[in-house]
Amino acid sequence: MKKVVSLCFIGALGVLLLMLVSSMPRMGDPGSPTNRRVVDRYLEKAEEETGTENVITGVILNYRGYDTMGEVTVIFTGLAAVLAVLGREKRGRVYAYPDRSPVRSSIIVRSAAGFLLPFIALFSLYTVLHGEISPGGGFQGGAVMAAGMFLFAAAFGLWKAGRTVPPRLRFAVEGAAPITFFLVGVAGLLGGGEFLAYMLPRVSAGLQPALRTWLTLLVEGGIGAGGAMIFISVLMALAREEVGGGQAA
Amino acid sequence: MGAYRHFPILIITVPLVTAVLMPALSHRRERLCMPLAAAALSASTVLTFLLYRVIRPAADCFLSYRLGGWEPPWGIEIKVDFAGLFMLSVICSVSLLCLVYSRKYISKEVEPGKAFAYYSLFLLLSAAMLGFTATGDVFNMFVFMEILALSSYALVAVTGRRDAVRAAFKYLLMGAPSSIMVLLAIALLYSSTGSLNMAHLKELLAEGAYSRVVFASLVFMIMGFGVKAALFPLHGWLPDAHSIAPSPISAMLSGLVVEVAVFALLRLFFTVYGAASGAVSGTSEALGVTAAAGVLFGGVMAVLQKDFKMMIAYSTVSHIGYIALGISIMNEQALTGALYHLLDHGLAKGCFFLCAGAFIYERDYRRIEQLKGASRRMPLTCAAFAVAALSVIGIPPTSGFISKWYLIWGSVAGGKYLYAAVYLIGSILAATYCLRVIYYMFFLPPQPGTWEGGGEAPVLMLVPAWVLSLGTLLMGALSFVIIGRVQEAAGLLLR
Amino acid sequence: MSDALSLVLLALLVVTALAATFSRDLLAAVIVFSGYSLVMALLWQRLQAPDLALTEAAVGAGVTTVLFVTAIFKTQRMEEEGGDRHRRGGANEKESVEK
Amino acid sequence: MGRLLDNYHYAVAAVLFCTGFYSVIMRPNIIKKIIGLNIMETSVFLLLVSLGWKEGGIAPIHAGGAEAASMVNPLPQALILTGIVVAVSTTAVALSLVILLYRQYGTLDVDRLMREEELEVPAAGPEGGEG
Repeated sequence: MKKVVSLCFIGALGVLLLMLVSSMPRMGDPGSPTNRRVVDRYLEKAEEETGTENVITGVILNYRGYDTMGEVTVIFTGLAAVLAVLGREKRGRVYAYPDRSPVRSSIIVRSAAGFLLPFIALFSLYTVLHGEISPGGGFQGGAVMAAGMFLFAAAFGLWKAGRTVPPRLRFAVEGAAPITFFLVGVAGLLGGGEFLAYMLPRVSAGLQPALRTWLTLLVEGGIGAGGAMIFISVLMALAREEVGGGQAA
Repeated sequence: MGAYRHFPILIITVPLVTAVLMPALSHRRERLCMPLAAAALSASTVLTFLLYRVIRPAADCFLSYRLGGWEPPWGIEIKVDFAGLFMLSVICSVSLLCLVYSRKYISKEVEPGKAFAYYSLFLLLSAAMLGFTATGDVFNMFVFMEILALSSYALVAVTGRRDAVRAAFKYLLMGAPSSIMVLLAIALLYSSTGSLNMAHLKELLAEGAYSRVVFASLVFMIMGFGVKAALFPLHGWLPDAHSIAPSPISAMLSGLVVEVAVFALLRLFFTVYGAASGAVSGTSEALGVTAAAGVLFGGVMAVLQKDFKMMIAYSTVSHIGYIALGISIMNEQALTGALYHLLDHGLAKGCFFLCAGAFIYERDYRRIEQLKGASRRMPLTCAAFAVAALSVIGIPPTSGFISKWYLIWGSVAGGKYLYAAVYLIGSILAATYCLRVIYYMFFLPPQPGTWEGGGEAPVLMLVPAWVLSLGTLLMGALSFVIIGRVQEAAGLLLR
Repeated sequence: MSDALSLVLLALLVVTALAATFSRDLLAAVIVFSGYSLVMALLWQRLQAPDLALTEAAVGAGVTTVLFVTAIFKTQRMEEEGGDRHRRGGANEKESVEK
Repeated sequence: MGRLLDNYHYAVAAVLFCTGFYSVIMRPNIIKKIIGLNIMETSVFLLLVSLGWKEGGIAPIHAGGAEAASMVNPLPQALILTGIVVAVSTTAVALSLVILLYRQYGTLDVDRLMREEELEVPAAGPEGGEG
């Protein structure tokens, strides 16, 4: 009975949504509201106003920088939530990971991963640093880096991955993104502008564009490093299982 | 305006960043977490109350903060008007009190290695509510809603008890699709207008283009926020999550989180969709009917409960119905009542859960019949509960009376006598479930073997509970100072 | 944008979404979901959103899938039949999944 | 029918939304529900990206003297980047709860989880957890 009701509900929702689709503005129409309003300033002035050739980066970090600050806080919240549910690793305890089986990943996987990893790392770094002029940016690069680390973990084991990126490093870097945002924001505030204005106090107007570029890079780096670390911490928290040694610590 | 200009952003970001510092303290210095969190929230509270010096309920008197200096339709705007400031101050004060209360309670319920995560999430929750209330951009609202949602799911589960984890998962299973519905609503709104800024949207919606899409987006918004606010048919997650969470979190969820979602509905109705009058009048009728059903259903369920916190949780379903019903009536008196009820509900429900937490902390008593004779050993806790109960019922010197007075006045003035009757029946139900507990506490002898030895709850838990319950008295007694301004703010929203 | 490739990608999206929904093998569902994300990334590239394509490929197909697979390793691989067989609780018995 | 055929991207997004919603409310397995959530979320992203697309548009990157007038709308793309982060964070939180639930109940089946609810003694003290 409940099933039938739910199915009817979903069916009705689908029909309504399709009806709605037919009364929405035509897709790809240059005159539709989405392509007509607000957007022209981004397209025409972003390069000059934000100093980024990639307009998306300009929108993410400048026009809607506050959203991005919220975004990095969301992912941090995700980490804090996972840790609140599953707990943080503690010193002096022994943890096991689900891939502890004696069958190791094959030589092909390991050597392929070993071959690919440097390229992935390089690519992610490039994505972070080059986000202003080509597709990419802090978070994109951080995600690529995290995916690379996951590949490492799949090939060489989570235990080893946990050693390669030790907890201490992760604890320090996890909060990097919101903190850099906050610092850059407050710097803009002290510089006489608004929060997130990418300004520093006592910098002459001539240096402003260069300063903006450097501060943007700083934020991108913070997002990239913080994002990658958070993903790794989340994976480790999901994967690990306590096996003993707890009482002594 | 001077330095006041920057207050809104600092109110939001200071707790946000303090929350991020917590994991770095997780090794050895976990004791520092609570004082640090308290300092951050106190700073926000002080800044919020200072804003009353510059923001008044007048059409042109609000703070608009342009992030990064970009003008509104392109950049994000934080906009604090009087109604927003009113909500911000409720959020700040109640969460600060709950944080103080957590100090003792959490050391008992949460294992030490997780306390840092608790305080971090607590701050994120408060900061997200502040950001959510203050923002003037619909997508930014979604981002803060997600911070709010993720932190509240985890806070429900933080004790790691079986039922807590399941309640949190149930909450997530209803909360996450509702977030997606809000996102869908934002996408539809964007498709028909091309903007995300609330004030700009209001102008654009006045043109009346793509009215079907706009109507659909409002419906999805109401469904999405309705789940978050636990409006009647969508309240399924609330009783479990609110009754099983650690008590200070119950107080936060019940006193603030659901309220913030209702406040978002209020914002959307009046600040965003206000101009698209067809959409609003169509949906407000439906909202009114479901809210009225929620008032009665929540009240009846609360009367039937045996578990103390479960009773308070159902009472929340009922009281959220009060506020939503007030919004749906759409006149100045009812809206004044709804705004004032936001304050009253935050204080009274917060106090209820803090008192329930005191019983759990001291005795591990959760059932109502275990509270028989409680006043012999814990008179102060019981008295705080009784004072807050007066406000929940709506007995004169309390703020609950003032808000109900305005709500009923509004429904009579709007010609909706049935809704006035619903409010009265809701009050009678509230009287039934509150007075039963008070009767048990003060006038019945304890069950054998329950209230022997032991004493009052610790001071750090009593003080927040008492501040909240005295707050309801004070806000009722001093309402003549505030209510005029709230009424002006309500009038502004309607314009 | 009515070119054949986009149509094929859109059709693939629906097929993978349905397959992920109806498969009883959770691991298979997750792998199919990873394919769904990849198709989505390709589609976004077609819609001139290279940043999103990059992110979706890394996050949707990479990170999310790994998180799912981890969770499945720690729980169980198959969906349960309706109500006849009751599983034993506990942390340490896991279905051995060779991959 | 209006513009249903013109807007076939939106239509596919609607179908995916319903598929995901079906998975969330009808499939008893909780991992399936989480996959459904992700499908719902990406369907909205697909809708948003398609909204920002323009006939003959190019990616909004100014490299090589590209013309501003022919670029697609960058705003939805910026929003979805945030949306993707939200989706993956929600998934992570949900999966952590799933792992803990499985440890405590030994099942991934929602019906079975809810059945245990009835058997359980209400208001048990702090027990369980992961010790």
